[in-house]
Amino acid sequence: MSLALDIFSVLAISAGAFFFLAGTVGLLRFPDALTRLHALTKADNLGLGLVVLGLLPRADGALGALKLVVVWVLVLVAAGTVSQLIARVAQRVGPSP
Amino acid sequence: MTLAWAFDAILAATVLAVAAWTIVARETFAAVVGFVAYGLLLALVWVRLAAPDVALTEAAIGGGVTGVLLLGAAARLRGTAGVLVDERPGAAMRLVVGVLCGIVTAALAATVLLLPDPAPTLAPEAAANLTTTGVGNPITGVLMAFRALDTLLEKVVLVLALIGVWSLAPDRFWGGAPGPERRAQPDDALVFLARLLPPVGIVIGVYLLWVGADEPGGAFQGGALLAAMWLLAMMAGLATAPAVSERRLRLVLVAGPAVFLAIGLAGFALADAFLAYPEAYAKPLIIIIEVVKMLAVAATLGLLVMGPPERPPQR
Amino acid sequence: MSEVTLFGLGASALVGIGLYGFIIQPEPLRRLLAFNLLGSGVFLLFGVIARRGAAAGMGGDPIPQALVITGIIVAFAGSALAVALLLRLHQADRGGAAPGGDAPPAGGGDGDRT
Amino acid sequence: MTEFLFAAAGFVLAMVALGLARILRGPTIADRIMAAQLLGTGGIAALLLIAAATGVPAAADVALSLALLAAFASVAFVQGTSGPDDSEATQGR
Repeated sequence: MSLALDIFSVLAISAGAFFFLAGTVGLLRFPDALTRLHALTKADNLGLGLVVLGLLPRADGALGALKLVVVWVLVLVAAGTVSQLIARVAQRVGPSP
Repeated sequence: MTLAWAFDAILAATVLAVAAWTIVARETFAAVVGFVAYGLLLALVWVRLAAPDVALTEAAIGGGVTGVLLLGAAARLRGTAGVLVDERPGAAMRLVVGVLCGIVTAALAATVLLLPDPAPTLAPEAAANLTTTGVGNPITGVLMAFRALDTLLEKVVLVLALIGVWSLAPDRFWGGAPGPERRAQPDDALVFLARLLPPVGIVIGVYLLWVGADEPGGAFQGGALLAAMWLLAMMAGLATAPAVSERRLRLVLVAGPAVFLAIGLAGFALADAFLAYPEAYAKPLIIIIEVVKMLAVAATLGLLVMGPPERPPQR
Repeated sequence: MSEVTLFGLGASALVGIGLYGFIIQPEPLRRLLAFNLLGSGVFLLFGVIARRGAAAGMGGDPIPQALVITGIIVAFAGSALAVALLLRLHQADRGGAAPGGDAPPAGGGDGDRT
Repeated sequence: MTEFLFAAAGFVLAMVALGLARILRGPTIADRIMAAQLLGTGGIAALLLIAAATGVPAAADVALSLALLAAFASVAFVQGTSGPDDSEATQGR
């Protein structure tokens, strides 16, 4: 059982790390601020979610697991709203020169 | 443990690179963004140094309120930077200063490498005496009992700093509210966030205070989070800055050091020394001080960020 | 080299970087920022010393850690006072213009001016 | 397992460092504001991984605070850019 959980953790965390890689590649490669914002908020939040998922079996007790999930939900809600605000700034200042 | 070492090396390199960026960045705004990123990254370093209490403080102060304070100042000073470009020192001067700073760094690095082994530590003493305080978190024990005088004086420093900031207001604004008049901003996304986050933040702040007795956390960390949430509500226009002459506000500000001082003085009668707690009541007394302190810290930090009064008092 | 020593050397470098910025930067606000960097480098050195003192089941010596927490708060109070002085100086330099008069719109910590 | 967690934490942190290097360079102010967002996700992921590897207590509490403060800092950045003269703030590197 513990081995199965470990494999689950490794898979989920690896997938999460892959999405962080994708997000960073997007940041480095995309041409303007709006697309970079897209890469950052989508890929990285998914990556964090997968990392949290992978760490859940290792959390100490139900409270620890709940806290991990709350961290992710909080980041998700904040990122969704803040990216709106950032996108407005990006529109206001125009595309990059 | 080579992978742990690799992680630490990446972390240290990133922190140093961001620190260097805040110095060399051409615009102040970019430098402040770098500074906030630096503060958030430093929290990771503190976790690696097995000091989660400090990590919480550094995140809340370095990444949170100091960043906002500097941002506000940068926005107001915007446009004045160009005037000073001529004063930028020349290459020779920069080289000399660089070499001097390099020497300072080398001396500090040598000190780090030559630190005595085994390292001196007070951890066993703190652990041995922790039971008398009734709290389980050694840092809270140090802050509230073993070195309570430091903490008391620090509370006084916070209030003094706030008096200093307020006293910079022009006479006609004395007693008014800090910050400009609030404009109703129809920025729905921001208002949404400012309605959503503060309740969560208040719960987490109070939670940090509550677990601070036995686990990492405490009044500073909780108070700094509350201050951040207050400022967030204010940025969205959901709350207005209070007038500095308001009596309730001043009571909260003074209550932090005053309650601490009163309990400290009571120590003369009840436990034979200033700031000594009678053993049976140590934990409840510490919790009373911490609750009052958290509110006072939150109010003081928030008001320090808002700055001196800028509106005439309404009479 | 242990991880703790690594962070100790990093903290030394931070002090150097902060000091360099503090001397070189002509703008007062940037100097304040550099000074904060310098301060956090010193705090980190303290943290390294605390970590080395790990004993009695604690990850680090709690006394320096508690002192650093106090130090961070006091450093913030000092920065806030310095920023207030800077802004007042700035107003005075512009001919004592009243705040809220012709000052440029401010954002950041305290939102927008009307 | 511990080694794997360290490796994953180091990898995520390296990604954050690369992204940070890109974002801080700009060119627009909107790019820079993303720095807090990036640390709010990647930094927290690295923190949770490293805490799971070393067993630091209360790492989740630090992560909770970081999540709140990263959002707070982003909002402050956005507010710091508002004003009629932000064309000036977009130039530079």
